[in-house]
Amino acid sequence: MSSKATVRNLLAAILTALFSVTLADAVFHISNIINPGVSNIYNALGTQIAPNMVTVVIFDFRAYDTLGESIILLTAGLVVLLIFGRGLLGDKR
Amino acid sequence: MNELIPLMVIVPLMAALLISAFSRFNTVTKIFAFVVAICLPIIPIASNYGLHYFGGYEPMLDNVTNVMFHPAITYSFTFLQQIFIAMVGLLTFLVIFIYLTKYKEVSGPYLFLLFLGTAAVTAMLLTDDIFHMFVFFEILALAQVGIVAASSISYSNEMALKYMILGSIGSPMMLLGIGFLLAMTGSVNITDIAAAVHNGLVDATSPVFLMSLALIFFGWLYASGLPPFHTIKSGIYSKAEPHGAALLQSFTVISMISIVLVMFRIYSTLPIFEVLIVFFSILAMILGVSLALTQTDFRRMIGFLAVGELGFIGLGIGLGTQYSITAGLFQALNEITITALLFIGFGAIVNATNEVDTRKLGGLLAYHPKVSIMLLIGGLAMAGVPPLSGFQSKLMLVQASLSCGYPEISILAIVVSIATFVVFVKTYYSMFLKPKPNDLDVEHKEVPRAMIFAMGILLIIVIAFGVYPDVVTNGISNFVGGIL
Amino acid sequence: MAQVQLIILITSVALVIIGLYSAIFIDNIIKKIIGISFIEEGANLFIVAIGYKAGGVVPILMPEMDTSWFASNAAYPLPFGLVLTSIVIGASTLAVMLALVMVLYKKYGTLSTKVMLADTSKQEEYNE
Amino acid sequence: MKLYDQIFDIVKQFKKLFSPGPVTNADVSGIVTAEIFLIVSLVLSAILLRHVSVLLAGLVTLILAIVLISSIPLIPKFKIEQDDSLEKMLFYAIVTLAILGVFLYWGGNLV
Repeated sequence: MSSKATVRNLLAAILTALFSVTLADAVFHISNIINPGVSNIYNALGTQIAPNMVTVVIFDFRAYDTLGESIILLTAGLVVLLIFGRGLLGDKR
Repeated sequence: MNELIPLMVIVPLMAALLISAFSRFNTVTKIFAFVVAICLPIIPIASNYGLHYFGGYEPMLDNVTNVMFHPAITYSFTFLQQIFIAMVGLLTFLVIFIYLTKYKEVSGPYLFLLFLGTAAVTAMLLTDDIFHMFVFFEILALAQVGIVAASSISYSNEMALKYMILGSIGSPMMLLGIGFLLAMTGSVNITDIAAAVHNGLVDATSPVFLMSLALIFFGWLYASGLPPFHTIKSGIYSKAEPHGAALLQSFTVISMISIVLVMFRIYSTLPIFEVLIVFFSILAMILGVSLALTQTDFRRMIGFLAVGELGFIGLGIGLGTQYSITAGLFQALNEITITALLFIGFGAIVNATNEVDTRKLGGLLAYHPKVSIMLLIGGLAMAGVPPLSGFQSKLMLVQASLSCGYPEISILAIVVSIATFVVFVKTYYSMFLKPKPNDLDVEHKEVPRAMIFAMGILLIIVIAFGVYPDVVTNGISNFVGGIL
Repeated sequence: MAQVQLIILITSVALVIIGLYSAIFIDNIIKKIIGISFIEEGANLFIVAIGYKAGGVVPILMPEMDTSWFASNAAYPLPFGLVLTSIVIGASTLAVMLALVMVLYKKYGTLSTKVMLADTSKQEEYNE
Repeated sequence: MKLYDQIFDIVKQFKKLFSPGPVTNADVSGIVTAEIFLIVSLVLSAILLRHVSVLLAGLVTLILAIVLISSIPLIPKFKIEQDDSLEKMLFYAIVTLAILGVFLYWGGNLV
């Protein structure tokens, strides 16, 4: 059984190494083709709303994402409490 | 009334927050949850089709590059979204109804998670923004973990942790893929990205673009529980309460189709994309059904069957014609109802016998004839027997693959349907028809009325879709024509 | 000055890869989870690096700046906004995972993944 | 007779892998069905290769059929590989990720 595990680990290591080379190459190429896109609009338009562009993005253009972000914090808190035993469902099976 | 579009997400979110805050007041919480749950399927039906721009920011023209951009999050609401949101809303209503009648003391966090999951899948279906989809996908993952961890079934915490660890590899990869797309197009709006790809602003054959496909595809595999994640998905279903599992599988199906439609809009120019989807779908069908045949725990068995059925949806989308995508999406709708019916029905059996091992069950036909007949019809629908809804969608899939020139896929789909039927008949036999083992004590209590009611409603939908499939397929076909 | 961006990008990939390796090969569950949070942070760092603009300024409009000069010289704000959201997501998942580990550590008394998260399908007792 | 012995072997091997308890008739028929289903569906999906090259498809189908039938207790092996332990799940996830990434990045344009 242990030899099987060794083969498994070796295969996983080799494949991860190949993947890391691939990912590094992709990221190396991506540094040449970055496109600002919609950020230009934010920089041109956002100054009329608030001085800090990141704030403008978070709380105005993408405020709904931020709602999701705060909900996810709340969910995490509730799930942690749930795991520690508050509000579990009754029947033990 | 386009103001109703964001309400589809906001109503369950707010309900979740209020319930978790005021869960001490038992009766009030119950009534409130019931009322909100009734509203969930009604809102999408009452709403009009259209787009909703958050903050009122309409698409703008970049003066420098002359490209249209959507600066804010956009929701688009069409027939496809309407039918799926109404279906998941109805399912949430039924599940919450079952839950409220089963337990005297409501658990605030659990109701919170049920509503939150519904809100998350609704947002995933509606949104036209890939990062927004990722945010709600993470909320959905946490809600699923919570639903599993809440269910005091032995080893449920272990399964939840495994799901989280695998998810924490899957979803950052998806985020990385979204980052690649963001770097190349400068936008996270799907319409903008698709326009950039189709107008040639992004080189669709560049390896970097293909890498983003690989990363998002891996995230999709995790989201939909296709191989290699089929074991964990079926495990998750088996460790949740049966009515919770009925909702969990609908979340899986909806996150699968919403992400795959996004990928389809962006990557459909690449021939490799469709090959990949068909490959993983066939793998899911083979592995899911062959593992379902070897299970003795019937919750696990339906879990694997649900994974196998996901393969049909993937096949429909992978074939890539208008007819086949319509068939795949119709199959998704049918799978939500049928699998929910099976989970709720088997949940009734768990409720009556406290037993999940098929070897220790038997002779239940005499005790619960109503449940057994409804389950039989559900199983026949899943295997694709006319005139039920599963038959219509599978027939469409077989025809679609024949007309695409892949008769092997048609034969494979039929073989998988037959094997699905074998799985179901085997389980049905050992639960209902086999003589009752002596040591099995069936509690002489009625199956909860709420469960019978829920199964009846789902059964009506299954039969209605089977007899009149055109009601749904015409609308879906129009939607598909729009994205092709 | 494009080297700065390249270095950050490569660092982010390195973080992802280190995280992947430790998530697969390390048996201790806490270390595994640290590796997993490395993956998340790597993805976040990658998105931050996209917002880099050579010679750009922080996207905050100071009183002395002209708005048209600002529009052409500020760094790209969209990736920064996205990253703030995804950092919170990563923190939430981390919290839930660690809570699960706490409960399971009380149950098993060990942090080894092989013991804690082994195959459970055969251990469910079959009471005759 | 050899095939019969092999099929009988499935049942014997399966009993060891089963969750504790008796193996009923329905389970045995399920296992045998699974075995046949696995072989048939894998061979069928190998035929799909004919869209790449007919010769390759014929060759792969033949070899696959022979290999699968000669090593017939397949389901026990399949089941061991896909159990619930995190190690195996992670291994398969990583293998899929790596193969997807490497294949698409270096060879995605060839298809």
